[in-house]
Amino acid sequence: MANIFKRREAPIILFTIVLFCIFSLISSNFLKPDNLGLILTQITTTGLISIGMLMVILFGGIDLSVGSVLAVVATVVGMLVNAGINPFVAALIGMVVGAICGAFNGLFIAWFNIPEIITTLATMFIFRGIAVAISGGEWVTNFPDSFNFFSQGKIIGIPVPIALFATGAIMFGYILSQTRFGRRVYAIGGNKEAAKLAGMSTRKTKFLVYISSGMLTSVAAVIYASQVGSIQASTAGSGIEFTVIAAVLVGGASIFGGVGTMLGTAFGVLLMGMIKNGLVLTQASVYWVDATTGFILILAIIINTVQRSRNLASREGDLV
Amino acid sequence: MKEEVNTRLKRLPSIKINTISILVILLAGLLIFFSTQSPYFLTTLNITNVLVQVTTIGLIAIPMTYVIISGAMDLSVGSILGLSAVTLGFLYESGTNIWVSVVLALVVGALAGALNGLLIARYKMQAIVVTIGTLVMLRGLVYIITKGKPISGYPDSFYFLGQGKVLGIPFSVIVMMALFSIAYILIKKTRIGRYTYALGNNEEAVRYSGINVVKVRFLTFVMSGLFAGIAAIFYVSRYASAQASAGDGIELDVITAVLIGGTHIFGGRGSLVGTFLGVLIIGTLRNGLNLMGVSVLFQTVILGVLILVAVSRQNK
Amino acid sequence: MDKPILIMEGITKEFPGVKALDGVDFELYPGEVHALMGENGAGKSTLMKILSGVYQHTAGKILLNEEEVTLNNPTVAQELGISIIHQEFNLFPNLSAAENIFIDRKEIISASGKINWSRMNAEAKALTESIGADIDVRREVQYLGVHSQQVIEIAKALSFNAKILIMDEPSAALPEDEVQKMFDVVKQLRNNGVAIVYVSHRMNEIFKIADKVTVLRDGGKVSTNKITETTEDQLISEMVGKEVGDLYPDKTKRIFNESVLNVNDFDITSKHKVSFSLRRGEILGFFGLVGSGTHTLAERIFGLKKGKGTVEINGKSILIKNPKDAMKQGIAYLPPDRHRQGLVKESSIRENMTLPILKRISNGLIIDKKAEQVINEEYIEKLSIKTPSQNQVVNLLSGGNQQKVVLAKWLTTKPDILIMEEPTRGVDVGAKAEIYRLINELSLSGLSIILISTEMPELIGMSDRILVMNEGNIVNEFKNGEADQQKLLKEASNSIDKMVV
Amino acid sequence: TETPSEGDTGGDAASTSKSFFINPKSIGPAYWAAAEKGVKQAGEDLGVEVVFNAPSTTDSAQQINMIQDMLTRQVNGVGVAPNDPEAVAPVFSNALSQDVQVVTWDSDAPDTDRKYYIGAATDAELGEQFAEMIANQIGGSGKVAFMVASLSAQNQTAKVDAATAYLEANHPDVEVVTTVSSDDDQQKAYENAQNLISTYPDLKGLVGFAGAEAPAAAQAVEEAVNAGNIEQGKIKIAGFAVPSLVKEYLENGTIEEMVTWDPSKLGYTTVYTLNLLTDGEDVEDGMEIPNVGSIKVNGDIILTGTDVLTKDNVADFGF
Ligand SMILES: Nc1ncnc2c1ncn2[C@@H]1O[C@H](COP(=O)(O)OP(=O)(O)OP(=O)(O)O)[C@@H](O)[C@H]1O
Ligand SMILES: Nc1ncnc2c1ncn2[C@@H]1O[C@H](COP(=O)(O)OP(=O)(O)OP(=O)(O)O)[C@@H](O)[C@H]1O
Ligand SMILES: [Mg+2]
Ligand SMILES: [Mg+2]
Repeated sequence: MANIFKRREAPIILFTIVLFCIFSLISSNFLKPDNLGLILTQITTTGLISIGMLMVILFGGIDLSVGSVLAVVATVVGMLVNAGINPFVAALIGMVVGAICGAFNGLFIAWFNIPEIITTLATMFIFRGIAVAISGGEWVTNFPDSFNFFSQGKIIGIPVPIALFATGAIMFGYILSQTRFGRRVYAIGGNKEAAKLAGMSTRKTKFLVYISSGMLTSVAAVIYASQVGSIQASTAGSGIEFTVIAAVLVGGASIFGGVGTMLGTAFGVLLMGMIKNGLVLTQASVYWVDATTGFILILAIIINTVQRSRNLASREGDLV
Repeated sequence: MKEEVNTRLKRLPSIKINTISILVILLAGLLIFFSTQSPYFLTTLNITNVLVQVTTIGLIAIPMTYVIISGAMDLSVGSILGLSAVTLGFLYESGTNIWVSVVLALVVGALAGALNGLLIARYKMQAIVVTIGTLVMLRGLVYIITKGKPISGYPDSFYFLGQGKVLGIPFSVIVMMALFSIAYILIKKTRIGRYTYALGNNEEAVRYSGINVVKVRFLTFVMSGLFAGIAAIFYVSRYASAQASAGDGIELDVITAVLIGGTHIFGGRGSLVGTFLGVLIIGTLRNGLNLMGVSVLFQTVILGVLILVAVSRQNK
Repeated sequence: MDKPILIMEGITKEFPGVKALDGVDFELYPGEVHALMGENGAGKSTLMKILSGVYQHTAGKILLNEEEVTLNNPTVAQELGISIIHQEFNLFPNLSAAENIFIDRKEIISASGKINWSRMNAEAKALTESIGADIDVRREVQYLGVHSQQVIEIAKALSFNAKILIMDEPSAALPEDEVQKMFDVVKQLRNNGVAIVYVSHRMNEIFKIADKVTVLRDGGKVSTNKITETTEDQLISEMVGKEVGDLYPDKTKRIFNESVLNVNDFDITSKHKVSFSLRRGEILGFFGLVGSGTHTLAERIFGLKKGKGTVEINGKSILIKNPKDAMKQGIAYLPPDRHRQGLVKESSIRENMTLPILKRISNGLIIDKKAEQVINEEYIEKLSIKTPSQNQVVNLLSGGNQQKVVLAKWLTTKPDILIMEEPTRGVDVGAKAEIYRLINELSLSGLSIILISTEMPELIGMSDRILVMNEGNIVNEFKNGEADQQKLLKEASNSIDKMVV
Repeated sequence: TETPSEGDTGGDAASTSKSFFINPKSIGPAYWAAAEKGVKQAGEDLGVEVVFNAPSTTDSAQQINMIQDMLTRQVNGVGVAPNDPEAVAPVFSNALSQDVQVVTWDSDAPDTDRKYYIGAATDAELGEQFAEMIANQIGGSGKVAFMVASLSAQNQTAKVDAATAYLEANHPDVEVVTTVSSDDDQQKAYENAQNLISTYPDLKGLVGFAGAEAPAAAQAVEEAVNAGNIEQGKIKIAGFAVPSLVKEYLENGTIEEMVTWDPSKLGYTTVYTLNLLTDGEDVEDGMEIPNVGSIKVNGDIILTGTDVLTKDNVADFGF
């Protein structure tokens, strides 16, 4: 039991629970099953993207281009289904497009050694331009009903978006914590030079991570398109990178790489979604929403930091 | 435990020359290209325009260069700009003397920076995370103050700051140049500069040299807040209005300029000359493409490609 | 036993602008411990990095079991049975000790592709215990102390069951008692037919463990000898290329009167308090194993660690809250790890040397470049730092010269009291002798020195008095000439032994 | 589709014919893309060069920089949809001093030197129209929520203020529970609608004040109905809509009626007006503009009129 509190995720989990209780006390509607389902549905897009972002951040990198990748994929998929292509085929094509975007990032980052933040800052601009060019500046909308499956359908009783996010989180949680590939991600993020000396190919691993990230973002894009029902390439997903990065970091990951878990990230995402939902539900004044959100974020960061210093304090050789 | 690759460092001197010269060549290339494209480009009027337009980004890029060289990051500058701007408007509207309002707006900017500094320097929190938090929170505060309504109507004397000229040169440009020069001297010739570079290279070694690293880092963030406040004053004066969305998203422009200027994203290396050139390049590019009537959508793609081309050369 | 397992022939390695190795021949036989010695920058690590696939040589060839091999990356070398403990730590701070030992290894992956954690942890535990260390292998390495980290490096190298084991200064971060345990393991491996290359600057170790010794100088091979057929003096002169006199100064007949620093019931942690006094011009040695509190004491006096309690300096009671307070009292502190704590490695010598005194050499705001250059010239000469210019980036200097820069940095503050911790860690004999000479000169000119070291010959040779710390207490004091290695070790470790039992 | 890029006609065009700079609030959103069509059409019809450009975000400072740049290029007229109506005043007077004609469109800046404002209706009229429409649909009493694209855009706040005042005066039993903003982000608009439905179990109406709000609201309502959380028809939707975006919701009954106008008509009228002004002519009340129809001129305000969108006429709109 004592071990739970030592875990890196402990503060964020506790914090989420406390906030959950506060919202429940303020608003009776918050605890309703419908609303809890709503929160889960609403976090699926950021959730899926944050899985990829977690891996990127574990490397010590950052991906600013996710919002633009989302726009490209959502536009492509939307146009394909409107052209009469089967939604599932369209979604698969979308994943290929996402993977290509990821590969493009990966190429510049892993092979040309351009720092992540610079590459993805550039591709954020470039992909957005491509998305708008593809759409011709028009709304992509009026999707066939069959496309609603990705937002309103159910798999064994679970709404599709939630099922997809849960599958992604569990799968990548497993990969990250239990497989050689996953541990390579941590190792490279922890000490790149040592990883090279241990004979790991940092390039290949990075490249794969960016491709995975692109594909996860494209799954999010399909859900996004289906949920929102209309896509405006110039704005779809813009700014989502901040929410996602905040979720991953609030979830205990370190921007310097090597530190962070899927569980923590999932709670980070949940926390962000809960704040957004809860602040509307508690009927806080609209002008106070952003300020409160920022304040809660900072609180979460402070709590994470306290945990970290507690861990460091128990470092071996206190007396050296 | 994170040892950097040794071989890269050997080339430090040549990198320095390359960065600046590449930027100069790039800027010259842009100037030549645009002047062939538009007869209005190389006019005094237009050049003045470009300089005035970059003052906001330029002013904020000065401390941002320090912050990034010292190994940190400040994403909250846009929100601080917004906060200072509406503070100025709010105070003046509620009867405070305009110059007192200006000073108080600067104080608010510096205080916001101090909040970042406190959390990051004193309590060792990750700069990116903290400043994402303050970015959201301070912007929220702006909306609480203004309830979304722009605040306008300032005395004429105040408009001199953002719209007036001295000897034909816009006053805001003179101030930006002066602050760039001062900052250049500070970083090249004073302790603060040495500490800033050293902090970005090896914070631990600086601490073991008996230097108060908390104070130095704190100072860079206060500076960042203060300069966002200065930018806010010129912003309000130039646009005659303090709007709640003022400065929204400006951090990306500023960081882009600093990175194009050759400052290393992980700290330890960079220069104000580079930043200044980076700011000019972005401003020139925007202006030239506008004159050519190129849609912003393609402008951003061009900017993206430029970042890849210009910055990748330097960070190899 | 007759055939060499490894032959390196005419190995040359050029870095841009540096010829690090020039036609080096090297042979290694199964079942031998072959020591590799040489000054800092002689090329030892480079040769070993070539052997382990980290670098590729520019000329020459490598034969393993009489077959020519191409070692173009670390994995290839590992698969051929070559394993290395690098001089610099190569650990993943964010991963557990066990994961560090078995990182990226097929052996611990089960058929399903999942990592077999229980097997990995058990094997890691067994390996670390075989070196006599007691480590929680599930703990993240960043929360472990330096010596545990060294143990992990050794365990990692051992885990390969290699035929050739390269140990590049493995003892640098280990206290004497653990070095002893490591030697037991090395001997056992040798008896099992493993060929071991052992790189070290510690003469006593070489004579204790090595069968053969090869000396490198300036990237070339000087000699290979059986250990029984050479002497310490011969090795030193081969390494340096000239005769080196006595390493340690004459310590007899030194008298001290006034005490400069009085420490009375000063807390190094809230639980531990110490008392001692340091006199003007004295070199006061501190010996203690890891965990004894010597490092904490140093950081506490210098104000890097927080705590309560005052010290008396020149009879005045002083509260030191931060390094600035300490520096105001004329205290300077040479930290043990020059890479992490000592140097801003991407900056020049000039910028490093004046870092603590920038305020003093500034005219108002602006740094007085002239004054800075003069100070640099003075100390580069005084400490004979080998560098083309004071603008040289520190990172490109050899270890010994880097250490001298850190020392110079503190001397520029013109201290009254200098706390030195591991002043010669990883420094070659030549540079060591110079640093000892400097320390002695400084003490003669009235500087009072606290010398904290885990290298006993150094402490015994240099100190006027030695205090032994154990478990946060000062347990004994040895006057000049009273101490020897056995006594020190016994005092430093006996209560620990008792507690373990 | 035609690219918005204008290419390199800059130099000679200025000497041979007139050129106008038409400046929406931002580039990208489909509302402005629709407006661009009208602008381009007018350019062709009238034989003038038009540049249609704006920053990629609704940023007032960048918008003013761009206007300044185009003044350097010596265009003959500018039509601006200002992001901040106060902040454009200096640049407008600057333009006038260079004999450049200035009008605003879509969003007004009444306290500046602009010659005309071209809109579908005034913000006050629109706000009142929205208010009347929702009050009507919910039977004159009950809780409604407002959905806006921005909390700081003047054309949004003006409509909200007018709607609120109108409801207070004419339908005191209608309670406006809150105003939420999407920041022009469709997903946020959609989540806002979901959260509103969840927060106010007795909510009866949602009013969308910008293009992205109504479809998002309809999508959320439809989902809630399908999931059995609310009854069909319990929550009404009113406000502004782009016909093609709400077509399916009108057809399946989630939305009954909406207010709409064609942004391309605004764009066309803007160019048309600038062309008249630079020729030294002026607009007149009731004037027929090709492709637009007759306009109403009231002082310095030109109105092209609005339409009420129902399931019967939604197919007739070409945007
Ligand atoms: N203390 C330092 N540590 C590491 N790098 C430094 C330090 N000081 C300067 N530099 C490096 O020097 C470069 C020079 O910066 P700057 O642009 O100010 O020089 P400059 O203007 O080209 O020089 P000068 O005025 O002498 O021509 C930077 O890119 C930075 O990497
Ligand atoms: N990556 C590199 N790039 C350039 N020069 C290098 C590099 N690595 C080593 N050198 C140079 O090669 C020479 C040999 O260095 P090496 O590290 O092999 O010495 P060493 O004998 O191991 O010294 P020490 O006792 O300090 O460990 C030195 O002059 C060093 O500066
Ligand atoms: Mg070495
Ligand atoms: Mg070395």
